Amino acid sequence: MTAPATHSAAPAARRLPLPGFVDGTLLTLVAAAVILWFAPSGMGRYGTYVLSLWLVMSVAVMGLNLTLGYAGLKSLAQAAFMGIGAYATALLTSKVGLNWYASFAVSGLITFAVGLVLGFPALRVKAHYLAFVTLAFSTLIWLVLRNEQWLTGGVFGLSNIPRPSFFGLKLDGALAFHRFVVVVTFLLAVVLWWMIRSPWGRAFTALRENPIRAASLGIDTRMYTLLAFAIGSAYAGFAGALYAPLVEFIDPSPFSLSQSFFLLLMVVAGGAGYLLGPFIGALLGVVLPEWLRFAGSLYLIIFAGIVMLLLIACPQGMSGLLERGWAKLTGKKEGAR
Amino acid sequence: MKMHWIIAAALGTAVSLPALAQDKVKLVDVVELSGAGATAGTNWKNGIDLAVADINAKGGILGKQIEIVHYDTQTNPGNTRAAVQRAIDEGTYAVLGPVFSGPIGASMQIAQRAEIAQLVGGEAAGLTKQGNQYLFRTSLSQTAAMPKIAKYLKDTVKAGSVAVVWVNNDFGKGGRDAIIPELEKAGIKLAVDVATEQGQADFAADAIKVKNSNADAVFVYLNEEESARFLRAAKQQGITKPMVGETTLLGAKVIELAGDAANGVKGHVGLSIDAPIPAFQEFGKKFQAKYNYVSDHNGMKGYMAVYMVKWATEKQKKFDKKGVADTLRGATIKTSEEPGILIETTIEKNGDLDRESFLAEVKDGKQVITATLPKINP
Amino acid sequence: MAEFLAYLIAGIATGAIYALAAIGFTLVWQTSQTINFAQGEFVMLPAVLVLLAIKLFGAPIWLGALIGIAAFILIFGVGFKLTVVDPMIRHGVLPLAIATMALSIIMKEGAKDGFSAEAQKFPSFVPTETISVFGAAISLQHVAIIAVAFGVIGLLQWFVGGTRLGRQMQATAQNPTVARILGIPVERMVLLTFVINAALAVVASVLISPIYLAKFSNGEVIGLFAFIAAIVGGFNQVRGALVGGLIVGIVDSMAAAYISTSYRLAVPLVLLVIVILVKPEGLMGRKEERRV
Amino acid sequence: MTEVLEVSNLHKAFGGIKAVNGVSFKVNEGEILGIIGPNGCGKSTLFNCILGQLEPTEGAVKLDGRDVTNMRPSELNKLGVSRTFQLLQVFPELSVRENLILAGQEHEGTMLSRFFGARDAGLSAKAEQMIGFFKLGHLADAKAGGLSYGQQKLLDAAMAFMAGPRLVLLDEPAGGVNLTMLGDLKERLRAINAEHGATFVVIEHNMDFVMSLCSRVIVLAEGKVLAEGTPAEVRANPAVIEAYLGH
Repeated sequence: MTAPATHSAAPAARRLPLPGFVDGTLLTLVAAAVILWFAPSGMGRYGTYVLSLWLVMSVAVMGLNLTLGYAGLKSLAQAAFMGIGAYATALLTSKVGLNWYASFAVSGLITFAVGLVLGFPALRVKAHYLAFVTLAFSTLIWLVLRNEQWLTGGVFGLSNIPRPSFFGLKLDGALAFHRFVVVVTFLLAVVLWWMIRSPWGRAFTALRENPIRAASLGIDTRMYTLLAFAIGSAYAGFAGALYAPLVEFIDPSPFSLSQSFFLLLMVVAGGAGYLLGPFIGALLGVVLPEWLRFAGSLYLIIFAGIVMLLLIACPQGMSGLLERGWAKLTGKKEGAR
Repeated sequence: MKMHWIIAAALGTAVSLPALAQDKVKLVDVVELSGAGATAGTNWKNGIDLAVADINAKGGILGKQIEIVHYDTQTNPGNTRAAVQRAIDEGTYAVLGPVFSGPIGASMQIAQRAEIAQLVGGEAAGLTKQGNQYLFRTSLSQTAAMPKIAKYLKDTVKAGSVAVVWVNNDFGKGGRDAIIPELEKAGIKLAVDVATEQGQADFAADAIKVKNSNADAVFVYLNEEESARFLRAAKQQGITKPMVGETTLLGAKVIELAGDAANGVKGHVGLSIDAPIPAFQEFGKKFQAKYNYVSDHNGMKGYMAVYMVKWATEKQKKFDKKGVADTLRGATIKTSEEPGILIETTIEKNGDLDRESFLAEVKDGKQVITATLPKINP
Repeated sequence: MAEFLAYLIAGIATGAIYALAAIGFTLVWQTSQTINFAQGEFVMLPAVLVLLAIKLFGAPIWLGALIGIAAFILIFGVGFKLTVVDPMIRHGVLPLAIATMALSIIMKEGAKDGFSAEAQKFPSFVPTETISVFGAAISLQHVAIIAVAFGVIGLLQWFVGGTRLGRQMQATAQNPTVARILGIPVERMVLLTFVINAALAVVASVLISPIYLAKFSNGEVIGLFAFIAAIVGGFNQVRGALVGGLIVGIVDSMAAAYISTSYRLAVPLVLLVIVILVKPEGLMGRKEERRV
Repeated sequence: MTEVLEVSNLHKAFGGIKAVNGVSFKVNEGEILGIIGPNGCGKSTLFNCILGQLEPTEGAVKLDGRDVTNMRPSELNKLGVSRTFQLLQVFPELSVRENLILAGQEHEGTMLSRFFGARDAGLSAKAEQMIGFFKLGHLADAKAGGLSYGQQKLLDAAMAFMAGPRLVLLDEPAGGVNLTMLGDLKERLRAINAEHGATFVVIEHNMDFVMSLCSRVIVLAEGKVLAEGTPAEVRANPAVIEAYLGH
């Protein structure tokens, strides 16, 4: 039996998503990429660096958004995964001499695989055990990065990490590399956009909203949960692969447990479960200190305070807030998810 | 389409700051004001502010007032790198800071590429071994200090074996890697090698370990607070062997925090406001008056860094960024030429310093200088 | 032997502190099914507030301690429940857990900016002498920590099991719906749990700050170890937190003694992972199974 | 007649409380079996044990003669066993259509095709049919969370049928549904049963609904089977009358 026969005369299935292929989110991504391509003109190297850093962090936050925002899992190791990606890329490009593109792929693969290995035992028990396991993992990775000096440079870090080239075109300059980051971030965002609107995305949402019901509808919750976590971790690996050549120096400190917490806060600030949320969240986390120069180190309190207020007033974060505002302005109910 | 607004806002704020005014010279200090390096960084910053106030009050450098800006690195190398880049983008005359060696290592190529002098507070041995012509220390390096410690352990303390307790960060690891070969050369046995964590609170197990090693002396190479905690834990465990340290261990902050446990601590001090040099003591009083606490060596380093820039500028008689580095390299700054340098300082070709240093001991909660060590190449 | 004993005592002393903090974890978990990521900061802050009170009002130590502790219990016992937990629990436990991360940053940075970026001395209420037991030097401070921590935990157990109020609180933690039917003032009981959590944090803070010094960043380490202790011992049991705390304290001390010091931190973490793999509900925990 | 489901000697204890205490029964292909019993008699726990949501303390569940005890719910669903829940279980953030596509997507294609393939997994037409069949046409694009209770109940049921199951376990389908919708629902269930031979097990409080829908009824009390038979037989059983009226 396939469907109730009473309505067998219904129109034939539209197998291809036709004009609906392009939606507001995709258009926003394209427009943003174009703007960011040209944005740094006249901004100086530092301004350009901050923009690039924002995008790189956005990639890590995007991954965590998949894990937390779509699949509802707390991962406390996003920064550690980013570290794995950054060290893998740094070592492969500077010590082994592999090109950046291959290193980028390897970084993603390693973090994806580690995500699977880590997630499998944890998720067998209960979803919140993932938080426990990732917490331990995060600290362990940090210790390895710090202690294994022969490989990671230990506390002294790794310097002189080369920047990639593009078909022979050197990307050593701040602007050229920024544009490269824009393109890579754009591509990664589009892949995620595609995933979220595919049946996978629907399954992720179902997992978050009601895993028990989802399982009763044949959704293999364990596999999807694991996938969400592993793909989310791979995005951290990708972010690390961009971070290393951007900063040209890495040491263990940006990959510590507190950084993982910070990334989680960025997801929530931007709006968990919104595709564009990570960009807003990372903006608050990375660029806010620039806007709050006058406040000095108070910016951390301000950032955390914003997150708390959002959680109380609007748990959907800045995206939810913007959506509400937009709905009020236009009188419409739906916003871009 | 919400992104447009955000990007526009980002553009608006990130655009470079206005060019500096004509009658001012801009100095940017990139320093650890938060994170693990906050104690050292805050001292460094205050030292700089004190020097800038002094100089501006006396008419500035070549008639120009100094405009000082501090950027917090959060003790994060990536941020440090960005901040140094920013300082250079904003047209700083020279880069001051940072203090921690890891962030220095991460950021020094940027100043080098821009051919701008960077005056740092770091002591790690490796920094000046990379042929960077624009990096200058403001204190002795670990390579210069550790042989003095080893000699002191051997000749004065007469230790046959030493326990080494170090903090597992760039500062501690660098010091540990520098002292161990020196101990070997001096024929002193390494009784036990204890790594501790930055920010570690509980040192009981480490103290027991040191006690059980039965070493003749303990070399403690930790940051300020950890030093104090270790001294307290050592006292709790009844360790009676001499505690020997380098500058930090004998610093004002450690003495304050460790209380009784600091008494009897001895070692080598690069810079100290308690040294029998009037200029040092004078500085200490000024600092105390302004900030209401006792400066450690980092405060002195920051103070001297500004005066190094001033001296070089007045020496070349113009504001030439590249010239600052060229003038400083290989120079000896005498207190008669520039009283603000506090003590005669020779800058070697690689950016290392050579100056007199001291042996000291903590007695009744005060640092007492017991001997003055001459320059290595007088 | 003397050597082992010394490590053991040191481990039990730190373990007792971790246990105090870990009990707070389990209390908050039982009443709101959430992980309080600010638990370490809860232990850090009372000492800072005490010092702040002394500094601001020029008060003598005992008065400063009183003001600081009262302020802490009011703000982070009652206030935390009313202004953070209550409005957020409506949105589910995930936002609340994340809110506690934000709270931990606010507490930490607040202590730094509002008080001091540097460590400060904290007065000890116990002499800093050492006594010798079987050749091992044992500090009176450690003895006091162990005694007070165990005393407080015993008191708590007696309160929960032996008094009417305590049993009501326990019933609320186990099943608020049933408790409400039985006429227990559930809201007040939950509030009481948070006040007890804050009080335990105060005890831990006052005990350790003379040794650890009062510093804004102290919560990071304590929070991490208390977290490990709670998981190892069992998240849903007070005695689980006690056992977990002691195990983690001893394991940490022994790791420093007999395993590489640079991987010392890894040992409790590996223990944590093993417990999760083998007995996920914790050594003393009971299995949680919910009806669908 | 062939047996689709066989439950033998199923036990489930929560601590000391025995919620299900040795229940055995069989479900024949194409029948509509009702399970009734007073509150707390273990009906929902029984369902949850059969469907792998809870681990039975003892006993076995067989589907088409194959042992499926403790099989994970999603795998059981792939074998053609579908269910609804006592409490409403739709996905409030998804539209009605999306809810239905979700309910069917795991039965189409592979993991890869669900990533690279069509967004609707080729299920738009079928979802459309379901929407029409359950008279939700005007609400296809509304968020499920915004529907009325009765409409959500219909959607909930529609989701259970989306993948064309051969065995459906319905947990109180009539609970909280108004009379008109109740009639609709009953008619829909009958239609699916008659036209596709789908087998039903229905837990229900509403006696009229059960008695008029089911061909056979099992009465549970205190975790055990109290009586079994046609609606008429059960209604006449003194033990049942005792259980329902005696308390």
